[in-house]
Amino acid sequence: MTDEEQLEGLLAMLRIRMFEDRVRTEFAKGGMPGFVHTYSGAEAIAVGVIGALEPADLITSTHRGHGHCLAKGAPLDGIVAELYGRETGLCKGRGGSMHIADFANGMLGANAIVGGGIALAVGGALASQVLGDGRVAVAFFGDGASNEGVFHESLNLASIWSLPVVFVCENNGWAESTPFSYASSVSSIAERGVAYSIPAVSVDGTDLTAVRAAASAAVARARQGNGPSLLECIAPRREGHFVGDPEEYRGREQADQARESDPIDRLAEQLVARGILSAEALNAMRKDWSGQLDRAYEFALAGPWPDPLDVERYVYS
Amino acid sequence: MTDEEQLEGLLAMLRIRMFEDRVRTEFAKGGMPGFVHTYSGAEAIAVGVIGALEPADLITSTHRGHGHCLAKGAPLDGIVAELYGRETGLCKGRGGSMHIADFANGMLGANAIVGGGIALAVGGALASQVLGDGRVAVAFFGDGASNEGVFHESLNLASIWSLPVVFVCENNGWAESTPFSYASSVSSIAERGVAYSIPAVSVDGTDLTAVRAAASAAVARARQGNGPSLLECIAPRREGHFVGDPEEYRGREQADQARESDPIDRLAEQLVARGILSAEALNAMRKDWSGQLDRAYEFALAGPWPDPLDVERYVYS
Amino acid sequence: MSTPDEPRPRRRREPTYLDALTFALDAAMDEDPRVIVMGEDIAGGAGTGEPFEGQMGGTWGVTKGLFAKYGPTRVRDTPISEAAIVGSAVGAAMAGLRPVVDLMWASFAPYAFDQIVNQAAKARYMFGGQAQVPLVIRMSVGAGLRAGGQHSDSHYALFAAIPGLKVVAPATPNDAAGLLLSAIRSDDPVIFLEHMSLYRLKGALPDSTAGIPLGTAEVARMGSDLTIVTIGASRQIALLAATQLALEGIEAEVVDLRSLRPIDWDTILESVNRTGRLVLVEESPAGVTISDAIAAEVNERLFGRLKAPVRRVLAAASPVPFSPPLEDAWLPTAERVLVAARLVCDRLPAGRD
Amino acid sequence: MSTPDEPRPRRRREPTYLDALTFALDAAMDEDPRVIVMGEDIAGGAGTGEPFEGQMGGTWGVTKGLFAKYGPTRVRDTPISEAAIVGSAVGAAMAGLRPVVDLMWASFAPYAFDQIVNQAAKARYMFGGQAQVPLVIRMSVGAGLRAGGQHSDSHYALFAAIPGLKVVAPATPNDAAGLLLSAIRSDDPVIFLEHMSLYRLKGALPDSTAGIPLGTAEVARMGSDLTIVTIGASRQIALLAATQLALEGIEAEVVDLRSLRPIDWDTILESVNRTGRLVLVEESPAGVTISDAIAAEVNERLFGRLKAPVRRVLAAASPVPFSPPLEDAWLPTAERVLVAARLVCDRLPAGRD
Ligand SMILES: Cc1ncc(C[n+]2csc(CCOP(=O)(O)OP(=O)(O)O)c2C)c(N)n1
Ligand SMILES: Cc1ncc(C[n+]2csc(CCOP(=O)(O)OP(=O)(O)O)c2C)c(N)n1
Ligand SMILES: [Mg+2]
Ligand SMILES: [Mg+2]
Repeated sequence: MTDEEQLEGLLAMLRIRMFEDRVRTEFAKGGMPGFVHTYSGAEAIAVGVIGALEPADLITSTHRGHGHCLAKGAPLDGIVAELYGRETGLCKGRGGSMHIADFANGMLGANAIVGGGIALAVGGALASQVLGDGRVAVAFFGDGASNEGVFHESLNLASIWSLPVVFVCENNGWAESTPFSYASSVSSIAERGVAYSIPAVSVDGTDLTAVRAAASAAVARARQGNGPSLLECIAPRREGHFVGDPEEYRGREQADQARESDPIDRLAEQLVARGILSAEALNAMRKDWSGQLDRAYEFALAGPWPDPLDVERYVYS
Repeated sequence: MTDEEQLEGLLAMLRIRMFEDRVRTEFAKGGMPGFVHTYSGAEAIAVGVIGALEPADLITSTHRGHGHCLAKGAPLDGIVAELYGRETGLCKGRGGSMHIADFANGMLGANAIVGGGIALAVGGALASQVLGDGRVAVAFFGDGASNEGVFHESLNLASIWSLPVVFVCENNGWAESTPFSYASSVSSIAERGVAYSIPAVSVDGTDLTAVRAAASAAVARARQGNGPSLLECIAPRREGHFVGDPEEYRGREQADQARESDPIDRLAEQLVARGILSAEALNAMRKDWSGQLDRAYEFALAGPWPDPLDVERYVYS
Repeated sequence: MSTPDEPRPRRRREPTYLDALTFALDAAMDEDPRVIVMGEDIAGGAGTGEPFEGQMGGTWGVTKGLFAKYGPTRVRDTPISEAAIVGSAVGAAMAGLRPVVDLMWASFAPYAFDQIVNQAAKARYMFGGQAQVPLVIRMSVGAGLRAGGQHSDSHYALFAAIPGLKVVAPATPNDAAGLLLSAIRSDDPVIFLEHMSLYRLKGALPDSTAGIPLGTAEVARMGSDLTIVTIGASRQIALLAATQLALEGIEAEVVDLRSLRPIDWDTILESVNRTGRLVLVEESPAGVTISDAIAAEVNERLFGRLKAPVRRVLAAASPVPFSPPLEDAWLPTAERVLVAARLVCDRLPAGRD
Repeated sequence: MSTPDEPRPRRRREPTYLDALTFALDAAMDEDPRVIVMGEDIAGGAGTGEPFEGQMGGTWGVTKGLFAKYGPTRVRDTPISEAAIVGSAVGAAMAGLRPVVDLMWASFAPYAFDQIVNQAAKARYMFGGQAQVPLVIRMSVGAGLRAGGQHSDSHYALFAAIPGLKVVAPATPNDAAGLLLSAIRSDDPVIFLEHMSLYRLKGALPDSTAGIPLGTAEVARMGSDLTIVTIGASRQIALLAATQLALEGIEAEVVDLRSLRPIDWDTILESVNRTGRLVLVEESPAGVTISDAIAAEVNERLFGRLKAPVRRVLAAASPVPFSPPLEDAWLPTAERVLVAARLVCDRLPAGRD
């Protein structure tokens, strides 16, 4: 990554983090309906992988979709309005946090079904192969999701058809209250690549440049018609499973450990040390984004509610 | 295997083969309802694996379940009567060939859903672990079934729980009209063991002694509480997918190749060569079994049909 | 599973329901390069590159010839992976294709239920209209082949209970072709249910590839004394029964539902309003059925105008048994339709239905 | 997903529906060593061996305390593998255990539909009575939490359409305990549907662990002017509506179905025969519902004896929307029950229902 790309990446990660911090605050205040899962700590994965994509490329996401959405270029206003269930939201308020989507930017939806997006991405890659339009599809999913049967079927299918898809496992060590080490028969998801003859690597998911490098290689491979890759990105879960999670199932120690390696601090420190970024510039970035967030919340909260009479709209075309 | 065990094994295989030959004949005549899939060519797998089990052990089977049933000790009369849909059948005529079962002998059912029996066997092993009764469970399934998601979930679960189960993949190179080499991302199912930290071996499924040796090791491992194993047995499909299959999807060559290595001829020749078996003894075996088959068909065809008024019986306990 | 033992009659003088499906697939693939077909064994001998590759054309031969004409990119044999087949088809539909999936038998569909219920059916709604899912999922349904419990379900009610799905069940070659064309052109996911007892049924194909609008029932026979509403293969047994009833002086109107979701209420209500009597015939196990939904609605909308209680001729409340006498008892039959019709027309003391 | 943000009220003076479930599980595990519980996150911190292992006790805390009491052999956290969870539970049930599976939310059940529909429900029948499948599958159902399309289904009709399954939906703490005990003791697979809006409902627990027979409805309120049949949480809104109706001079009898398969026809028919009027309340999307099946049967059996058309108060014919005003419009409400009841009792000109 060039210095400029790194700066851009830092900014993109910062945006996600600040977005989530704000969501957490607003959620705690009440008024934001439903359930919210934050992406904090995994920012380098969305930013690193999506940074390796073209705008026309496709991604599918998880219940933890804010980061993917922002990184893929979804409009902030539409995201926030969606979290508030407004007609002005990206999904016209029908989806909410767990089903946020931005088809215009190739983001084919968060998915509140664990593993739900994996086969969809294979389908995106299939469309690309049939239409010959060169698009690459990326499936983001968690370590927990890799124990769903559809993971297996999807990787096998993508492999035999040599589809242009990258499977990105965000391994945060936990599936809700269940440790990865308990639920999975392997010590690393990348070990499963061999069962599909799919090249697989495991990288530090808090290291933007490492993620980006691995993603670029996988995307290039897909784009060249050489088939799928499996990319495991390890980024310990810093927070509760969802906003408000009492985390009775792990000790302070586990949570604290997860905070040790922060993708943003880490990159910011490097860039500052290398003289590429100043503390002032960083602050200015924060301030600017903070203002944008303010305006997005204003936009969202001023937005109209959907009309209850429209409850059966959008079921069919 | 001792000589005696080999002789027994030969007899068991011969019985399955002759049973199926007879089924094919009777089916062609008409009168046997439904669909029938034969086990011909795979006899060494059922006999080798089940020979390594105790009577109380459990097996789950496939749409190709006659061999497993016979090898597990199911009564011949009940099998034949079941194929004819009689009240005297093992399943009182409710199941037929694709759903034949013999719970009294630990045969938890053929399964007309590809992959349907895999998780059931894991459950059998779970019961054994919870009850501490030392039973081992075996899941038989095809190469095609290993592409079902439930294969993945089952192996992962059995691995993390260290369950006493043996996964036996009967790789006959085809899933209906689809070659294994096309549908699977690996060149051998055993390569998938590593994705579950399950020891896996691939053996010649037409070689009774090889199957039996590998099965004994896997069963012992399970019985000792050391967890599951994956055993791939390769035995090319000699016949059409089902009785009556026109096999438009493969050439004569493919079908002929599959016949080259016959588990029964092979063992019989060895035993004859080693002087353990005489041609006369072999003929006597055939004749005896042939007589038993005659009587079973008589029994079956003389059996009463289920009463139509009982159509809603056995839905609930 | 498999095909029945007799050789497949292909392209006879008078076309069959199977021919109609092939005709529609071919026409749709010909007119739109985004249409692909995928499923287990729809080509056969996949990847061998041998002359026999693609010769099989699916369990019933419906996709026969398509591999040779459209090649392996658009006619795709799959592994036995129902979840990934449907899931990837949903994703492909979102990304610009119009996939036609062959799931073989409806009994296998539960493996793909997440993809059908949570993904295909909900995507458009949850995403506020952003997603289109132009996807057809074809399946063989129905009992009667002695195929036993795990190969004989129709699952009509399960599919029809899901908002976001369109569900059709054609009962004639003409409808098979016309509805399949419309299903492929629809921007919504369509479950396409083909009863196995109809595959060899002969009849004219449509003159054009215009298609038949989804959501419309068809009056298969006009009559003034009672209305019989049918689903899929039940049309045939109802017509049989109607012929007998006519001899008894009862003129039955037979309405073939064709579209199980949405339902063509206008046609049903108009007919029952006229006849005042209704019998429903559906090969679904008694319990929760589409016929129940129709009976409930008709009773509500035409309250006080019915001359007799609505009767439902359903399958038994059990899985499908293998044994022939049991399976025959399980199925709705023309005989049972007759009994119900006579009852509804007061021609018979109430007895066993 | 997750628990709501407020801390869980446990073991207050008056027990809740959640407490009732814990009570029943504990009693069943205590009385029979073959009972095990398994599912995602039912213990928490699995395999850590730390003091916090088992502290979570499931999304709603129902299994809290069981891990400490019965240990990891009988209280088993699973990977996210719904098919293998249910499939292995079916196999375990066949092999002598009595597993109680927690599938979390009914919206996740489609992943396990093969195991539910093709294995659990059919085994006993297909194998001619050889197999017993003493299995309970618990799930949270229901909308109203702003959880959106993939976490809010109840799937009542899907489950109730499957012969071989027993399906229950308790609506009070007493029923939650009594029905869960009976479900665990049943030799058939039971789908156990817990509406999330009921979890914090308070009420007395049964005096004994005798259980409540599956297949029985309960008259939750007696009345002579009309019958309201409810499913799950609809009981609460119907009771609310009944209170208001009483003020208007209409005495509604509220029959809580409790058992969705099999259905207690005697209780329903006796009540409607007496009142002559029926309203059904069910949180299922309009289309094919259990209420349709009941309306169809009642109309047939009580033909000519009904004083007004049967009305159904159902959810909208769509997936569950996230946005609060839409979700509120989607749900059946006491207000809509009132309107239907007044209509049925002729107290109101026909208007929007
Ligand atoms: C099919 C399904 N099963 C269970 C759940 C409940 N659930 C939501 S998130 C989650 C954990 C997912 O773990 P992982 O895939 O590792 O993602 P993470 O939350 O750690 O990012 C679970 C069990 C669900 N939403 N869908
Ligand atoms: C879920 C499901 N999908 C498809 C089928 C149709 N089918 C029956 S057998 C079969 C091939 C199975 O192949 P394999 O597992 O290798 O077993 P084999 O027949 O070769 O012994 C198929 C596709 C089915 N019965 N169940
Ligand atoms: Mg995780
Ligand atoms: Mg095979």
